[in-house]
Amino acid sequence: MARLEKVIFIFFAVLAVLPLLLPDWPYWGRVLSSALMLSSLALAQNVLLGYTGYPAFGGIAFFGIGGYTTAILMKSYSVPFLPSLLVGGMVAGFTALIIAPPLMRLKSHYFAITTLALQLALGEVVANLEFTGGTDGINLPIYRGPFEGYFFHFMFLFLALISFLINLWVDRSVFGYALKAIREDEVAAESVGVNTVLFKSFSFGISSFLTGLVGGVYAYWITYIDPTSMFDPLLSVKTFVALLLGGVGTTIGPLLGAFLLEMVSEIVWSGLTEVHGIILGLLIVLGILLVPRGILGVR
Amino acid sequence: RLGAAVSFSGKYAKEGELLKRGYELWKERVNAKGGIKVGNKRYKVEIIYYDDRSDPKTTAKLVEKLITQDKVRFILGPYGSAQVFAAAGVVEKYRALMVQGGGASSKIYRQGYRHVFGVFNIAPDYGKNLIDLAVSLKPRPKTVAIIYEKDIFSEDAARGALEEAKKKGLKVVLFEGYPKGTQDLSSLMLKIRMKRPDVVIGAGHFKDSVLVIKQLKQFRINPKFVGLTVGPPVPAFVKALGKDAEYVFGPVQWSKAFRYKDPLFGSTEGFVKAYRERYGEDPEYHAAGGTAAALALQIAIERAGSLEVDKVRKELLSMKVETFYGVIGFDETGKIVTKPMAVIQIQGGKPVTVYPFREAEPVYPKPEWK
Amino acid sequence: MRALEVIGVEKSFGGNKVLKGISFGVEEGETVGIVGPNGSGKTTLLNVIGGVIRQDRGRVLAFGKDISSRRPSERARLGIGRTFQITRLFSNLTALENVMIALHYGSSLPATKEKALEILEEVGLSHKAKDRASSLSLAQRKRLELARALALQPRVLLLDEVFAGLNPVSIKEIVDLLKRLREERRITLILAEHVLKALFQLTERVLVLSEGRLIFDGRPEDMAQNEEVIKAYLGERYVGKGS
Amino acid sequence: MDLLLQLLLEALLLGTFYAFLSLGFSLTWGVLNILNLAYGSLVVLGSYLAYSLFNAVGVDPIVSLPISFAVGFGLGLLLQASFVNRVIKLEPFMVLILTFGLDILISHTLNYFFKADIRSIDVPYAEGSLVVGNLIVSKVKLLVFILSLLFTFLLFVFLKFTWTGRAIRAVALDVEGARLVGISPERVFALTMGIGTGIAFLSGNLYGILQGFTPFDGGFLTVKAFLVSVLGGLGRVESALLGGLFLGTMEIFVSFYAGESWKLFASLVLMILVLIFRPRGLMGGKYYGEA
Amino acid sequence: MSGKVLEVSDLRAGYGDVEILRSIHLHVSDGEIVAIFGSNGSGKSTFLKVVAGLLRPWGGSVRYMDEHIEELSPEERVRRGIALAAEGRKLFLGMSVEENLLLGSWIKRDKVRENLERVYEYFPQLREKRKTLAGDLSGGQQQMLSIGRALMSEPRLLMIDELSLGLAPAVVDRLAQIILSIREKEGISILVVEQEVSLALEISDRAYVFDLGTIVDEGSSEELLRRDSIRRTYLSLM
Ligand SMILES: Nc1ncnc2c1ncn2[C@@H]1O[C@H](COP(=O)(O)OP(=O)(O)OP(=O)(O)O)[C@@H](O)[C@H]1O
Ligand SMILES: Nc1ncnc2c1ncn2[C@@H]1O[C@H](COP(=O)(O)OP(=O)(O)OP(=O)(O)O)[C@@H](O)[C@H]1O
Ligand SMILES: [Mg+2]
Ligand SMILES: [Mg+2]
Repeated sequence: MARLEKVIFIFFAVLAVLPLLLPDWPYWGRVLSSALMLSSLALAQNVLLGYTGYPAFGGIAFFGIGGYTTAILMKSYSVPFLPSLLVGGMVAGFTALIIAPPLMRLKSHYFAITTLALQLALGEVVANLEFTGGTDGINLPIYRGPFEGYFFHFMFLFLALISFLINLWVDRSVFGYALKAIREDEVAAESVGVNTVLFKSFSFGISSFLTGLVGGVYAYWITYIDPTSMFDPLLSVKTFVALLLGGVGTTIGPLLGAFLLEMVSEIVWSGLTEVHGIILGLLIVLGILLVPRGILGVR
Repeated sequence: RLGAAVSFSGKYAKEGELLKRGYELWKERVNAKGGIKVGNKRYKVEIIYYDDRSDPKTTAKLVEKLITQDKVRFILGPYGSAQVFAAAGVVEKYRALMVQGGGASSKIYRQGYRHVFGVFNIAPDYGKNLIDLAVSLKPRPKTVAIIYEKDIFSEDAARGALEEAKKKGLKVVLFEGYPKGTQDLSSLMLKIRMKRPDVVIGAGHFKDSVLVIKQLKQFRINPKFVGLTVGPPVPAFVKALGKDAEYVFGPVQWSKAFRYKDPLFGSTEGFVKAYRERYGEDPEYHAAGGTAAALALQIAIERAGSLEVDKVRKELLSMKVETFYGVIGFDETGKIVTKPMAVIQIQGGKPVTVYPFREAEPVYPKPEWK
Repeated sequence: MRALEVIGVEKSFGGNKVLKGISFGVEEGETVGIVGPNGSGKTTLLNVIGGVIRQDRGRVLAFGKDISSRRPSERARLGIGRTFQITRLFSNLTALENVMIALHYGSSLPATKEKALEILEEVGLSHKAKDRASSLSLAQRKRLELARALALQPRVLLLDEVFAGLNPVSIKEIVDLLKRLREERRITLILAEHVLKALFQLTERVLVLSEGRLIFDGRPEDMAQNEEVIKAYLGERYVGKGS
Repeated sequence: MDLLLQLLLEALLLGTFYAFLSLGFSLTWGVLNILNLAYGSLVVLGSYLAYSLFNAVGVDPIVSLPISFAVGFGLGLLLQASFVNRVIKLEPFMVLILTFGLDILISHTLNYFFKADIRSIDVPYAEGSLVVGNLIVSKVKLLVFILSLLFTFLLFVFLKFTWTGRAIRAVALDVEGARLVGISPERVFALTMGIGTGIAFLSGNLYGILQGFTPFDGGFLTVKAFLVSVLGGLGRVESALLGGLFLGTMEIFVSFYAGESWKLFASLVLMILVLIFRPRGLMGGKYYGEA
Repeated sequence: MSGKVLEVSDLRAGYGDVEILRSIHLHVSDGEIVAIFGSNGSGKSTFLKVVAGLLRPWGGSVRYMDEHIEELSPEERVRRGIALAAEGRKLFLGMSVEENLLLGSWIKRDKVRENLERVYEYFPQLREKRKTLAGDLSGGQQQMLSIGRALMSEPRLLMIDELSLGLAPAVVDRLAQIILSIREKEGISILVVEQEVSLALEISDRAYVFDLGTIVDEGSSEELLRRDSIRRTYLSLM
């Protein structure tokens, strides 16, 4: 395992120099950015589902929160990107931290669906408010600056790296063991001294903070956001498919799953644009039936 | 090579199909003449289409794909303001160029984009024209209910109507939006039924228009004047509603009653004739808008004598040409500023122009549903 | 000092009164057995002390501190360890990891691991250290629960039917282990138990619960003579056999 | 006063349909512990079936009801045979993703064949509306209401008065336990999936009569079914009725007084609150499969 | 019929690739009570699971009433008269006590009422708690319910894992009586796993001793009770 993780660092290094090597960069830049974005999302969810056992099916709510916060700060208050992004991530993280105690009394698919409801409800709120641009959405300023063609690739690469490191830490640390205990049996975890409410809230907070950051970078990257794209259940599903495909509760699984899924859907998307939805559905169904435990699955 | 991501399915399938017809008619005509002239070479036109399923984020994705993967520099716009809005950001980001005849929301032009041009008058004009017509009729209506779909275009159009109504001294008894994709307007209908307005304005797209008429009838609501922003001029409208479509008003960007000269088709009449030959029915404004957008792009490219985005853009900014569609000229923000709109009414199953010039007298007040 | 003091604890589940005004105290280093018919409230009582269930009325004091409204995790860190009647292990983790989690306020990971191995050794489970908890047999699971509780370095240990399902050899081993712990660390033991033979080797004091009421508190010998206890719990035959 | 009555009437009509719609969903949820996110798409599939029968063969959408149920039942068995049996052993969350995949698959396949246009089944004899005093009732809604009520009642009788019902629940609680008393879980799964999908198709048929539909309506129909199940509490037909009426009433009143746009938001928030504060639904009672 | 209800020979089984049972030979005659005890983790529960059909054997034969049943599904075995009160109990925790019992008679639906009465007679506590959810029962009550439910199918061969687990002495006593009287009245064969060796030997006719997946000792209960090795390992300790 440890060796495999070294390989991942090499992989990150390769991704960092890739822009210099690949021809046809705008195209590959887009594909790689998507894959890295999905990786970050899957890794963020892995903290929560993989280690803590809570499937935040609607975790993309925090993607939306992060994205919208960043967008509104930049557009309406002309705050520069990086500070906006950071605030976006923090708003997402703190929101999660605050709602965690009541929300995380629910388990398994009750939790999953409640978070999904939250995600949809937030989408509705954003769609109905003025300062969020309503259903019209927001057009962000366009990035013009150094590394213009590479900027977002590096941003996403950075996020994926951070997420990966956090996963590594959780996998190995005392903190991570406490989370795993919660995943297995909360009553027992309490009985051996793990304050479950505290730890699971933290886990939710970290996961959502990362998700929020990804949302912020995405918003800036894609330049046009609206409620349906920022609170998109399909993105939730993609995140979890990537996660489950690669293997929940492993550090490498989410990365692997995300790249695999993104590459496959890119091929499907560009080759068979008309039927890509059908194929995507088919892939999800087959994927789960064939590798129900994920490629690197432990559970 | 040009690219377009248009709705062939979903809410805007009808309008998207018409838009494509407009593009296709233009393409065939240009290719018949040997293609677009750039410098002294002629290029055959090829248009890559994708279906955005009436979903803005799909539009954005597809436009991005057109630019990065299919290497298209010139984009013909999608249908629907939200779609245009979404596409615009992408076009701007990659410094490609889009000319569109499918989005009328004024918001598109408030982003400071430099690479997006549109041949539609902005959305508030839709509402404004309807109200202007309504107040010119005898007996003068007193109250108006305005309902709209909550999307970037319809809301804009509804606000246009609201403002104009206030200005003209109409009492607005209801001004309310409903979410995209709503299939049942019962609660709105109940409200309208209670308020008994003289005028009902519905801002939405084709599907909404059909739904509004059906439900007005179902709830036995009989205003004197029913005006819908999008739908009435589309042939499918009459097909879907039959008799119930009679006497509904609708604003148009363009009418075949216009009389202009044209570099490609000779004149408005020429365009109408070509369209009729090709598709077996009269053109309406969506198709015309498509043709006009493509035509504007063509003219700019030919004048620039180059396929460089910047040069073509300069030509677009400075152009002022008469076409079958009216005079085309853009302001700094990229919106058209040189042409009028009109209003039609369905009479005998056909849209006839009743405002600002009259092909026929408007029927008013509208008879009750039967 | 009193290790534990339970004062007037009451608990009902939807109208069904399961604990009715239970009060007793346990001295530090003392061992107390809790017995009683099935459904008399033993497990519930341990759950109230451990904090998994919140009592409706009454208080629980540990070492003089009122812990009535503390979270189970806080109580655990105050030194109240426990096992569950129906085992609750972290089933997807290995036996070793199960113990490590309870040790998690220890120092570095390698040190923790070593400590955990020691504890497994102590309960006779070191050969299963790398096995997943879910693959253990019933008795092995019980031992693991005990190991996990010990990892907390508890001052009070609540044991809910640790001997059930153990064969006599294992029972002997556990009894010896508990005796040793008591001597070495002065741990206070509270055992809810039906395997009286094992229990009586450990304790001088038995509490008998019946229908949520404390009907006896005293020496095992006296218990076997107590009419009420015989009727409610032991049954005639047990007395006949003599103990 | 008239207005209030009118609104309540609308709520009753709508709520009863929601109740019936949710029954198939809550059944498979309760019994198989499968939260079928493809449920809405199955409903829509039912709508398209009725639509096709109506347009291609001219079958009246009421006559097609038994056909819908039969086809749905068959499809349920098929689904069951092809993967539910395998999936049942997976974590519930996996199943969630799986059924979402199925949802995407169905809706996009429908989209491929029918395009995303809004279709509707027009029942000529149910056009227009009845006027009673100041109240106005659309005939279509009335028709759908009556049919929903009828089917709900039938299902109620079936579940309440048969051994099958009990077996179904036993399997939900403990598959090995069920085996140990001689019940074949596979058969129970098949039956439940069949009935559940049958109900989906039936309500799809009704939905098609009620209003226009597109291939992508599945998502929000699933949300409705879920809402009703959660609001009422799982497992009983009575709960579904309560949940349905509750949702219907709330939707009607919210959209009338706060605006159509807040309808979905209100129901979602309501659901979240109910889940957090009364996780067993308004009717109480424990969920199946929970200790 | 050979007079043997259950006959197992050279049975091997395990989980994943870990072999737990190695070459088990065991039989239960008609109307006999047979006990199994032995060290923890020796495979007793595993053995019962194999007989009930919850676990596939790797090899060897399992014959019931002279027929091979290795391939039968658990539910088919129940139908033929094999019932198991399992370790971990496998109750329907979300259903009432009574519903659990009713379902026990799934294959004998016509005789539910009689069976129910019979079980309530054996376990009056269950009658008191019949509306309670099985999940809310105390540990011992669940054990009773588990045995009661197994009885509801009128088995020919009743298997009970950990008979006295978690039961109060009075209940254990009564259970022992019940077991004997069930055999008396219904003439069925019973196979129990029991740790409390004196109890096991008291109620059984014959017994097997398991260790590390094999049978290390067997014989009539009286004989075993007298045997030194048994006394030393299992009885003298306390
Ligand atoms: N969560 C619950 N909800 C409702 N009733 C409960 C719950 N937990 C326990 N009970 C009831 O409380 C009573 C006491 O249960 P408890 O588990 O404390 O008994 P016990 O003394 O440990 O019995 P045993 O010796 O069988 O383990 C029982 O009658 C049981 O049915
Ligand atoms: N599901 C499983 N997967 C892997 N190994 C298992 C599984 N269940 C049991 N085992 C192993 O098989 C062996 C025998 O287990 P079994 O439960 O049959 O023992 P037992 O004789 O009933 O013990 P006890 O007296 O403790 O109940 C044990 O070592 C256990 O670790
Ligand atoms: Mg207990
Ligand atoms: Mg066992």
